[in-house]
Amino acid sequence: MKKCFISLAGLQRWLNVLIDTQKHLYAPVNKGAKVDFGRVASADEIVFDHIQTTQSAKSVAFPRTDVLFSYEKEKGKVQLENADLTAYPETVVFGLHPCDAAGFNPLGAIFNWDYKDELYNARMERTVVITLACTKADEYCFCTSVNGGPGNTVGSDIQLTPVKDGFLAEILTEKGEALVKADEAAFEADRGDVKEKYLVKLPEKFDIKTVQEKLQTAFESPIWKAQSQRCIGCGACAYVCPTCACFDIQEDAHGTKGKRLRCWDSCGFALFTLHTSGHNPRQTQAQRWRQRLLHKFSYMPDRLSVRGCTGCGRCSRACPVDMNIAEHLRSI
Amino acid sequence: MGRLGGALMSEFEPKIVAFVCNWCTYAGADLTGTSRIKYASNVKIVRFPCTGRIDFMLLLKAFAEGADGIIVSGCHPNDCHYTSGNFHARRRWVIFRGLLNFMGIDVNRIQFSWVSAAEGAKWADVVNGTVTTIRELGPYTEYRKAADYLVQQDKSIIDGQEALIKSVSSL
Amino acid sequence: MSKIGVFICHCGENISATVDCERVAAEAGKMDGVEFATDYKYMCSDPGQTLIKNAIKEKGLTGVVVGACSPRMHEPTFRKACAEAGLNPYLCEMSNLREHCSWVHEKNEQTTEKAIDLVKMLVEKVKKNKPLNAIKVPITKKALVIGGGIAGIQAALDIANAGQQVIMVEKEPSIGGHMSQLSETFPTLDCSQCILTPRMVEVAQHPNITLYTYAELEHLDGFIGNFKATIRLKAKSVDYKLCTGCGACTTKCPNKKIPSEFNEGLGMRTAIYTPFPQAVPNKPVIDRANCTYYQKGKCKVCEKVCPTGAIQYDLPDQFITEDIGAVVIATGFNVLKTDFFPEYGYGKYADVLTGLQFERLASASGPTLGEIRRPSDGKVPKKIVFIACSGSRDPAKGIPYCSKICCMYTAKHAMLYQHKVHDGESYVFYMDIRAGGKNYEEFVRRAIEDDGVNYIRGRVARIYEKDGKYIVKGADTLLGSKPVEIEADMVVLATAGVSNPGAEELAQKMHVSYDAYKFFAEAHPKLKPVETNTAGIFLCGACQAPKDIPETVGMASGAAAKVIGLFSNNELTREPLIAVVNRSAPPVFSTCVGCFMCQTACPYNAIEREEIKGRDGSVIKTVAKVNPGLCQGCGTCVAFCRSKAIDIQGFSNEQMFAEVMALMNE
Amino acid sequence: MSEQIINSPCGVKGTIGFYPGCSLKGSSSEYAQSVLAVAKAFDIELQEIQDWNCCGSTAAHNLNKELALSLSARILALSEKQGLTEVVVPCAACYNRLTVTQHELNNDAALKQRVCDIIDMPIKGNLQILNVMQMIDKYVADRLEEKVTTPFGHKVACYYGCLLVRPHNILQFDRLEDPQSMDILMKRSGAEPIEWGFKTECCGAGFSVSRTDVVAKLSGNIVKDAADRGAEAIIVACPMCQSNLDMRRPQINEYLKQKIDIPVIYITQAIGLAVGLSPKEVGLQKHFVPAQFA
Amino acid sequence: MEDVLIEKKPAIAGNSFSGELQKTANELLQSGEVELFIGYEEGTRFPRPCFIASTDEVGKLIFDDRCTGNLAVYLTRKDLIGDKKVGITASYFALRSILRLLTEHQIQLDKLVVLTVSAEKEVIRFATTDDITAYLQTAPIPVREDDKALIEKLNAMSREERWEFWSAELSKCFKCYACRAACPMCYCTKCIVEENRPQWIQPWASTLANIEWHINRAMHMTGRCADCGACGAACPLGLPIHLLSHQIVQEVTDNFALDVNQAVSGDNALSTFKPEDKENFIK
Repeated sequence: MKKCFISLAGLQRWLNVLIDTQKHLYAPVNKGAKVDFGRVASADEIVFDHIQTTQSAKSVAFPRTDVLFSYEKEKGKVQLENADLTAYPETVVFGLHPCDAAGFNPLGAIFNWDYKDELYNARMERTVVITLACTKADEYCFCTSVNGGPGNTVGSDIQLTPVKDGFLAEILTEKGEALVKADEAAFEADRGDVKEKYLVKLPEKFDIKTVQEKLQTAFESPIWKAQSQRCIGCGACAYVCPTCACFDIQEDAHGTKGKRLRCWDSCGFALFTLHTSGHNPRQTQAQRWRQRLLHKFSYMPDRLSVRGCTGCGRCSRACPVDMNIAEHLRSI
Repeated sequence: MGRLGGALMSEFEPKIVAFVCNWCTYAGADLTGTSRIKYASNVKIVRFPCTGRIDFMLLLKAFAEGADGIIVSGCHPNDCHYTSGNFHARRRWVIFRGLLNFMGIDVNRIQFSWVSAAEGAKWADVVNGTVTTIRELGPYTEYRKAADYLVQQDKSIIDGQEALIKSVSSL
Repeated sequence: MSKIGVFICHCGENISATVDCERVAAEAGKMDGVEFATDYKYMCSDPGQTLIKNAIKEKGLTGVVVGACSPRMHEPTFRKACAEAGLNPYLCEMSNLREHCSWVHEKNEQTTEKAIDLVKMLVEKVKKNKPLNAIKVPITKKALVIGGGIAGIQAALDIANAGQQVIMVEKEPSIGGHMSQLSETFPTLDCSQCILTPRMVEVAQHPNITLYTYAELEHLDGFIGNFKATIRLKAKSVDYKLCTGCGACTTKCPNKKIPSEFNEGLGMRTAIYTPFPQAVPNKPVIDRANCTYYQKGKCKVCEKVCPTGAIQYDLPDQFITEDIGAVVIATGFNVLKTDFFPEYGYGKYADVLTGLQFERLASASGPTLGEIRRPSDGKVPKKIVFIACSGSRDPAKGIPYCSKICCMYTAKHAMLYQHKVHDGESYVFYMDIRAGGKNYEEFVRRAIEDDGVNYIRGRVARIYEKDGKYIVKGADTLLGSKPVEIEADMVVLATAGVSNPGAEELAQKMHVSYDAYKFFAEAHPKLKPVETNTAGIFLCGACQAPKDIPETVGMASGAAAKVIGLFSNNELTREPLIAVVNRSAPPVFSTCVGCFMCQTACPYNAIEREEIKGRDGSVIKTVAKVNPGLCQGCGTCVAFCRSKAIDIQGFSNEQMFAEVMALMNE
Repeated sequence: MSEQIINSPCGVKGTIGFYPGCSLKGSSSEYAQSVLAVAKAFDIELQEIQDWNCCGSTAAHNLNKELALSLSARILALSEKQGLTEVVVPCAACYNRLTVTQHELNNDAALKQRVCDIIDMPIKGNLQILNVMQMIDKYVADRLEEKVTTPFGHKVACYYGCLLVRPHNILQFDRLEDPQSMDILMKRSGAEPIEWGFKTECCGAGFSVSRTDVVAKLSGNIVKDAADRGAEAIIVACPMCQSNLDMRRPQINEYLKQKIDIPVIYITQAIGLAVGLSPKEVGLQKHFVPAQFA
Repeated sequence: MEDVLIEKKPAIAGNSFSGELQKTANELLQSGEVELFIGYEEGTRFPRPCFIASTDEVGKLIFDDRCTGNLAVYLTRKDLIGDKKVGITASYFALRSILRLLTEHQIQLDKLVVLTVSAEKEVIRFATTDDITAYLQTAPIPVREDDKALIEKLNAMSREERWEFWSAELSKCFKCYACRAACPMCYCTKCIVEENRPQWIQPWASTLANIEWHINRAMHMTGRCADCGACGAACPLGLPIHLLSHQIVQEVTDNFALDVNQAVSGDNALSTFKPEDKENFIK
């Protein structure tokens, strides 16, 4: 790992160079009253002082709608054509927080646990992740409770920490180094800034070990029903989550031609598990809420050795009825 | 007539779908035929039992699939074969037009009319009038652009569209 | 996998003159799911049909598209051909290449392209077609006739004579209707009662007719062949099983000053009464609103004089329910009263009468025993004025229509007057004389020429009373609008025929439509004059519009013929192009959520509620259900249903969707 | 701007407008006098429209529709400008013209715009236009009987003429034929209204000058029927009717070949007398046919 | 600069008039008149729905100006309510939704105790639908100023500009269906967007697919929408989608001469008609 200093002007110059070299740069930008990721044409569009973007950066590798293959039928014969993975652009995603970068870990685990998902992997290969360590947090943030932190570098290729007059840059991977080379002059020698001094202090909200232990025996607990009462069963939490990976397969058919699509889905939807027979193994919202929590905090750690939560707090911010996940976990 | 039949090649030929009821306008269009009144061939008729049957989504689908203009036509008020289907339809179109207009979807591309089984000439007028209007408005690419997620120019990462464009080259 | 057959017809040269039929067939052959495509000169001809039938059998076709003329022309033909070849007829669709293409466009490339597209639309549609079976509905062979006037009597007798059961409901204590009030009838001047009473008696005695007088329809449920009628039998206060109709009660009843409805207020009746001497049934009822006992608590004279003890004061209204297969509405009409006419004194002049009142004056059974006398002073009027179109044909009065019968009865009235008052002078103010009908014009001429009735073409602006005379001020438009003033002793207004006061309520009870004037609406003004828009409910007589006796009787027989026709089968066969609410496995049962907003959208009240019950009988869900007997297949509910739980066979969501999607797809 | 308040009964600016029109300022001043006297007797405050003009009368709309509408429209606009919501219009012709004008303008936005442009004033078109019977009905109501001190104990023929009730669909006043409102008021004032046949027959109107013979005949029929049925007075609410039945009496008598001396008085005069006003106060001395009621 | 801070926006205490409400809820639960009480409690930033089944918990109940979420959405939740007798504190708009749900046979008034807290801090209990309607006609309608401004802006735009606005806004939608879930009127067991025979609406997220969805959602609100804005408030992306259903409300009131309260309490604006309805757009 290499440490450098970069001024804001230097950073913007470097990012503009990246844009000029045909890389797709995604970064937080203003979207109405909210801040969310968007493709930027110039570095000065980028927002730095946000606490959290509405959505996570997962769509850079797992878009909300993705073409798996296309087909054409003629008199009973079908021609298939797979998605052209080589056409995916070189991508830089900038300004995400450590919790988002950490999310690529569980996401990657899901897309590779038995079948290696070519689409996801191809996109990840072409993506460089530049995180911005957190100097602020709000009442929804709880990364420190799930083994993360405001300066956590897991999943980052480069991490920037806002310091006096600029940023402390940690070049963490080869991908990161290669990116720096686009405009090395923008980077200055490390000024010896102490990263921790600048990071937000975020107390733990619960003890994750205890929570996970309790969950092991909580399947039949009445708490699910009690907690989920106000849940209205939308998919907002899943869609903004950096680790939620459920998808649905749809077909965009036009006569004899069509495309097979992969679209986001959510275990919170009542129809998510509905069988054709009419049977639904998760009939109530309580069961679906239980599934969401157990999946993230029990099944994934058990099977994939990763936790399905990075403490970004997006689900709680996005929830129309204030299903605060940290509060719920604490109350188990 | 010659112009309508063999339109100039350079001229934009709008695609128009007509949603009509079986009892009045479909029969009226039959009468246009039996009267040998010529009209523009840009229109294709879809037969419904009644204007009350016509789902607003079908109109949007027609636009998405390439229609530049739409005609919706049925029995005159009080003439509905089913007594009131056209009245229900009329209310639906009032609301639908209001919403589309609010969203900036071009309601001038949808021509509503009442054409009875006796109004063969009126049907030809309605079709020709609509063709002229739509020809002036031009192709409705604006809407179709939104329909095709492969060429969407949105800059949002969440769409991942640019990636899609290149991923499927053959279509 | 679909195996569609496409058959392109040249229609001689009707299609092939502008459309390249061979090319259309060739292109159709390339379409996805098309197994066989060909073209032929006359597809509807015998060899053409055979071509289709053979292809169905040989190629095992699962659907057929015939590109030919309008489906409104030959759809039944080709569907029948398919059925004969063993293919469900509803798997056959027609593409309209003639009326909608070859006849309306020039011969060129675009026209052929359009024809190909039109075929493609139907190919895509037919792929989604489902085999359907005609709907069979059982029929209860019993008719309900509402109204016991001449229309109802005729309809009931015709149906009963055909061997079917009839229930007749009449709201008055006797059948007979307005015709029984008439003195003589035009154009023959034969006595109305004389020709009517035998038919009334026939109704009462007919073994196939059950007669309920003093009764009204309370409620009608169900649908063609399967109605359920609830009938209110108003309390008569007289036990008809015991009553012999001796008349002792009516003669002894002390309350004798009640205006007689039968005599249009010109005569009086008692509180216990039979409306008129020839009433059927000839047994009295007590008019509770006017009976001293009911109003004041004592009297009971009728009970004392009744030899059989038939008077029963405590009888309540009764309700009976009957299963009915068809309904004939024959509720008749009414005429405007004189108080409708401000310019004629708002009804305050005793000797300004309606035509119907004049009938009673002229009738031998009337209050004056047939002598024309003034109600005010009993004097014989020496000068009488008849005013035709009183209210009718007057948009300002809200009655723009012609009441049709007034010209004729006014001529009759004038004639009767001249026959009875030999030294009398009669005047008729008229707008036009409408005497279309067999011997009608001759009848009017007779009044003018033989009986010396003075016809004045003009309107009467005002009538006022002066010194016991009625000053009738009008104009004679044939003499240059010269003002005319006649000092008349009596004025008869041919007041407009209007709907009965309860018509609207009755129409709503039966879910039949009615026009702006509350007359019942026929299903089609030309071709379905006796049907209503509700299957199984028929119309006859003046409840549909004012009409004279022969027309009424003709219409009644027409309605009866429809009923008899319906009853000639045990089951009713209907096209299956109707709406259906989906059903699925538990726990969903149906995607219908039971908001029942479709009920208000349905013009036919065809949507019912169905309770889906668990094994323990508890209601799990209440969902909509379409009554196949009532649904006419308009599909308004389908477009209205938010969750798409309701769909219409033959024009289903999938079919229409496929058609639209195909239309634009190159 | 000085406020022109004529004869405001209490000297206070009223909230009900008053449009006298030309006749009431000239030939029928006794009508104006009696209306204001009766209003005062019942504490009704009337406020005259400022700068009013002719309503167009029966003549203007025969010549030029826009002129006729504009004349009346100006009066409506002035009333609105004055902040009035109600205007009492005693003259039947004025009442008719103002009401018809407001109706026509309200039913044709383009026409309304044109007329507003002509008079250069805006019109809302929601003015309540009252004739004298309506005014008494609304503002006197039950107080009438209370105030009657000397009941008008005579047989009277209430004569409405053409303009009070026609066109009925626009004016919406009383019954079209055989109206009752005057009869009712007269009955409540102690009179005995007769049933007769000429309540709404034409008096000859503007033919008063040009075709006196026609007036003599039409008005003659009216007067005769009233007299024949024993009426002691004809009650009117229209200056034109009054003058034809009264001023043209010599010609009428000549036509009838009979001398009829039945007086023709305004309803406000009759009511005024009934509530104890003197004949002078209601201008009873101003008629051609002497009107004296003992 | 060095100060690290955790931003927490303080809950703005509105006009709290909770005491009376807690008392009423307590009585209802104690008497057994209701078994479940649906109301609001304090949440992380804003009040949130809460469900009270015993008198011990009534202390949580609040009701103030910030309680704008439409609680009527829970009344059709069978898994939550079952056959229970339920009490609810309804906001102005929730009352409209309750009227509509009654009209559409989704709830029964005999199993429901409807309460609201008036501007005068009175707890009002409604016995009949007429009472609710009467209250709605007299109580002040809560206004949303920022919506007004946006609507004015939109109405001033050209058609093309409106299209640009809406296609850009709706292109962001990722179809989490929070708008649907938050709406009391979206109680279908199978939404049209889940219907795939035929596929009325493209189920994936992309501009037109999203436009189709929102047009359907709005059209399906015709004559039913309480105009509460819950759909827009629920949108995690902050898209002004409630303006679409608001526009529908506007169209219904403008064209069919029904005010919103009438529209929600009567037969549906689309399943009924008047012969004289306007048709100036029909040739």
